[in-house]
Amino acid sequence: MVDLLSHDMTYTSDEMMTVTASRKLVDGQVCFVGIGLPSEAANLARLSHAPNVVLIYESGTIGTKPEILPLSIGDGELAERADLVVSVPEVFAYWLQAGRIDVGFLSAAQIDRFGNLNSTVVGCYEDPKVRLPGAGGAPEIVSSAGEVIVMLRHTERAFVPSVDFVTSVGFGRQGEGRAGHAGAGPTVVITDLGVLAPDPTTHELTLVATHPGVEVSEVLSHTGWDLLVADPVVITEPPTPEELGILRDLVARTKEAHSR
Amino acid sequence: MVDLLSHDMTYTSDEMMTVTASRKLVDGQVCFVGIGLPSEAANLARLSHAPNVVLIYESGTIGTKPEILPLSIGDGELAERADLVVSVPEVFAYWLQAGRIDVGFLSAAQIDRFGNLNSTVVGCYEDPKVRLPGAGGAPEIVSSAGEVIVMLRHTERAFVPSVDFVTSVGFGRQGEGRAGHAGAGPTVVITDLGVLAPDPTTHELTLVATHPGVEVSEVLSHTGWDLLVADPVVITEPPTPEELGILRDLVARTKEAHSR
Amino acid sequence: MAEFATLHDAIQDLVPDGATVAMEGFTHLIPFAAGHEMIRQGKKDLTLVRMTPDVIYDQMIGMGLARKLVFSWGGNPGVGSLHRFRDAVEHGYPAPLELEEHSHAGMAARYAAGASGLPFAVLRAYVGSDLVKHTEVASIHCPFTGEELAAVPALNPDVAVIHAQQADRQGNVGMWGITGVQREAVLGARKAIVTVEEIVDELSHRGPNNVVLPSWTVAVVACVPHGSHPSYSMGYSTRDNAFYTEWDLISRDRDLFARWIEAFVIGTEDHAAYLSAISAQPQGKEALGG
Amino acid sequence: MAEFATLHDAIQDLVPDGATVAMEGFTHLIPFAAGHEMIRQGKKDLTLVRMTPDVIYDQMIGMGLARKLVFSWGGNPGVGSLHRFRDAVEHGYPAPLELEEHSHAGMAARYAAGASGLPFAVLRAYVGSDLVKHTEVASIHCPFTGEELAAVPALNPDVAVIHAQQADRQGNVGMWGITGVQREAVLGARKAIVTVEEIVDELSHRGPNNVVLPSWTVAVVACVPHGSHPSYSMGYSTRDNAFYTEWDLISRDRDLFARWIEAFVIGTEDHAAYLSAISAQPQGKEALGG
Repeated sequence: MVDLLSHDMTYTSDEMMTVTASRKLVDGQVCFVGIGLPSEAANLARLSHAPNVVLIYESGTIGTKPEILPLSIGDGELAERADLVVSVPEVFAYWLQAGRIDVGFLSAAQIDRFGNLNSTVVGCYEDPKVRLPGAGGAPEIVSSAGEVIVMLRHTERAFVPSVDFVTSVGFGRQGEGRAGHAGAGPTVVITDLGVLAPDPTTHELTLVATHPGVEVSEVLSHTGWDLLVADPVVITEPPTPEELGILRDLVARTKEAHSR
Repeated sequence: MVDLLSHDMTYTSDEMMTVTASRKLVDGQVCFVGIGLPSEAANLARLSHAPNVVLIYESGTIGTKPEILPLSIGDGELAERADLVVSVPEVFAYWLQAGRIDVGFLSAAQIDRFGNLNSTVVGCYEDPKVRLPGAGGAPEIVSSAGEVIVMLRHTERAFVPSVDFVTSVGFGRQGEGRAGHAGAGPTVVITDLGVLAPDPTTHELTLVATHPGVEVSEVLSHTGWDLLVADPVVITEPPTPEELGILRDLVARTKEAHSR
Repeated sequence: MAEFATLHDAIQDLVPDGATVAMEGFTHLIPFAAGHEMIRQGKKDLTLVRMTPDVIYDQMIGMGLARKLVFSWGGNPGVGSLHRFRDAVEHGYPAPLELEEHSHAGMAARYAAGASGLPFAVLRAYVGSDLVKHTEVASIHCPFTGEELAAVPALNPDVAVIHAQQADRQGNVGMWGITGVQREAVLGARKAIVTVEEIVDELSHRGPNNVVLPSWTVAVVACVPHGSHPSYSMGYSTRDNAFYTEWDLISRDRDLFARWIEAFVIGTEDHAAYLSAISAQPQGKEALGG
Repeated sequence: MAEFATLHDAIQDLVPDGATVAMEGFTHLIPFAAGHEMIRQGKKDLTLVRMTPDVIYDQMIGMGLARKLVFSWGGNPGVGSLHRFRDAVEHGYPAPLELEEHSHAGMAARYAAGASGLPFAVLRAYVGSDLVKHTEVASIHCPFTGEELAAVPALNPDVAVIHAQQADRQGNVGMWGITGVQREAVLGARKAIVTVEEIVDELSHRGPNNVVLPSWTVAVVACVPHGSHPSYSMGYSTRDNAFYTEWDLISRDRDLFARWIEAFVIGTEDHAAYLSAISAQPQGKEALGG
């Protein structure tokens, strides 16, 4: 149990983002998790309201219950605390492609008006301004998972009208939708400023919530297009002392372990 | 080491067949083994002149070194004494289909003039006189293995002019050859009477050796077509005391273990 | 998450008449108890799927539970023919049996495609075999090399039934030794029933070839000790080879077969009763005056 | 049967200039020592294949060993960019680098097809992704359902290089933990080099996920303790996370990078010397006055 008094009840915008994302996971769901922000939020969910969430990492660990956050997709912590470990060809064929994943949980360098994701290049492919790491598992996670939760920090560089390269399709260049995909695609985008969701008919990302203390104007100024705003815009519930306590303990344990 | 004096130096025609077949395996070869006669001969080879032969059973045991002969393809003895055990889809895809097998070692209910094998039906498929167990792994073993050693007892019912059903292709209904197959097919057929091999040009099975005391006429009378006979026909070397000793010890160990 | 139930309830709730059922195993871990329970409940019109149908399918076919068999090798391992299977195919007794027949390579690839969520599998197989005239195999060309290969349709049974050594209290299933195509059968099926030798606090992974099926991939776990008899469960029981030999005699005779099923399956209320009946009269044939 | 050799001889004999080399690993068991040896021997015009190229490929690309990279995700795990890789792609320094880029699902399927002796693999992938405009993906239809799927060509590298925990005296290789696509890389390659932490009398299978590669599937085994540093070998070493962080600084600067390679790789005669140099000067960057 967490000792609430031991924790400062102010919180950072990253903490707000992580807590908000973790709340989107439902207990018992099977979740394919990306490293970094998604992994932090997914494990917060597992350690708080969703103890039975099944976390799958693309390195092949299934039913993963890390005590500390992994720095890399292949940390030993993931293998040692998994129900089973399978090969990478198998995790993509027997587990992701087969449609066993309820929620894909990932980040990207760029996202656009229609929820398309870019993790390949900034600029043109042949002569890029910035060469990014590349697709990894993202295109098939976004295509095959039942739905996708996207997490990234809210900046004009990240939120662009149209991504330079469609690594993973959200709703298409023109918002045409999800034909040819098993899953519903990005149903929510969680940032350090608020929450976006695609319009049910036009698929255009719409601001549906802001975090406490964040003005809608601030979100708009950090978005590279004229962002649609829901009416009313909900204010996110601030992190509870328990959520913050569990998150900070997790982060502290992680720092301590990785500094050894 | 085998105590030669403890063994009767007369031998049965089945023992002659098994010893002859075991001699065909070369040390270090990778051998995909069928249950029954082939398994007995392959293990005799492993326990005598070919200690480094790699035996693979279609149940997924690779580098199998049984101390007693398996009654079934899935005996625990096979798994306990294997270098590794893999799934059945894997043994066929990663090991047989990938072309890692030097020698396929199997039997059949019927074989014809051109080395085609039948383990499916006697009579017509829709209304069979005798329904046989079926293909199992045979079609792809005969297709993919570098070469195939066939073992079966020499009877007119087994050696037919043309098989009722081509379960596994030897050299085709008209002896047309091996187009479309990675492996060389049945390069030798070993029976309790002698040894047959396909003619290099016509692919027709030809008697190349008889076991000691077996007349060529006896082989012909047990064959359902006018069997070609090589000139000269070699006489098989009789089993050595050591071969017989090892085989009989193996069979005795096996009987003892399975009667428990 | 898997639920725990009795074998009786699992079969009653998850195996409707007419279902396509894959009871897999490669002579190890054969789910005999589950097959016997289907006979007791008088299931009908089943499509039975299995690479290596053996004595349990012989019993189910002999009792007329099956409309169709999808398979690649049907025999009594180490003994010979399946006489009830042959009687059904050769004489339509007790009922005609439709066959969908493949090679092992083809069946294994079909299960793997099913587990992968693909509609078909590609493999090098069937070249020149008469099987292609009697089963569903297509030819497909490599879009890069032009090479011609075989394609077979995926297998996605309504229900997969397997026997494993262990389940933990969360319903995670652990098995080891020869595990054949069981994992693909479970992952490719719409629902899976797993009978286990033992419920344990922690899976013991006694290997070789430790396989784990997460609880959430299994519908029901039923604890049925010696549920694989006369097959075996590595680490728990050894194969009853004498039974397989004896089955050759029992199954050759229609009446003797019927009396054996009556005495040892229909006449026993569950697997525990079957086991005591078997151990009380190991010589089933003589016991029946066969 | 695998032969035992020094890493120097294995790389010299089995890795010719111009070869297609897959050095696989999913942040665990990365064959760093083998990559360093290729740098020492000045290999040229290599096509490097790997799902997750990381620091070792950054070093090899930075030294101009590679003509082409076949990959699906290239980064410094947990840290960020590969600056030598970016410099090659963005500025052609020290030489242009041709890219053949896939998704993880595509690369994994390509390796599996290679290990299966098939010319291509079928999967559900690339739908709507711009990747299809820049890589070799074909569309293929299911001959039974008509459904359209993606096809990718098989991967069969000239040489696969992996690091494992153990080999026994017959050359059978044992590894456990996260093993990524290493088995498929070895089985799909024409030849395989395996560096191991230890030669043992019997593989200890410490699991989870015990994988065995039979001796006859491996060309050469070289015993190279800590051959995965700064990556880790479960059961033998832990990941040197500080090094990965430091690499971000070292690799940002062309000269600092060159001096680091000179001091710690080219300037060391083998992996043992590299390890003592690293442990003597853990702060490589400061040591070089960077």
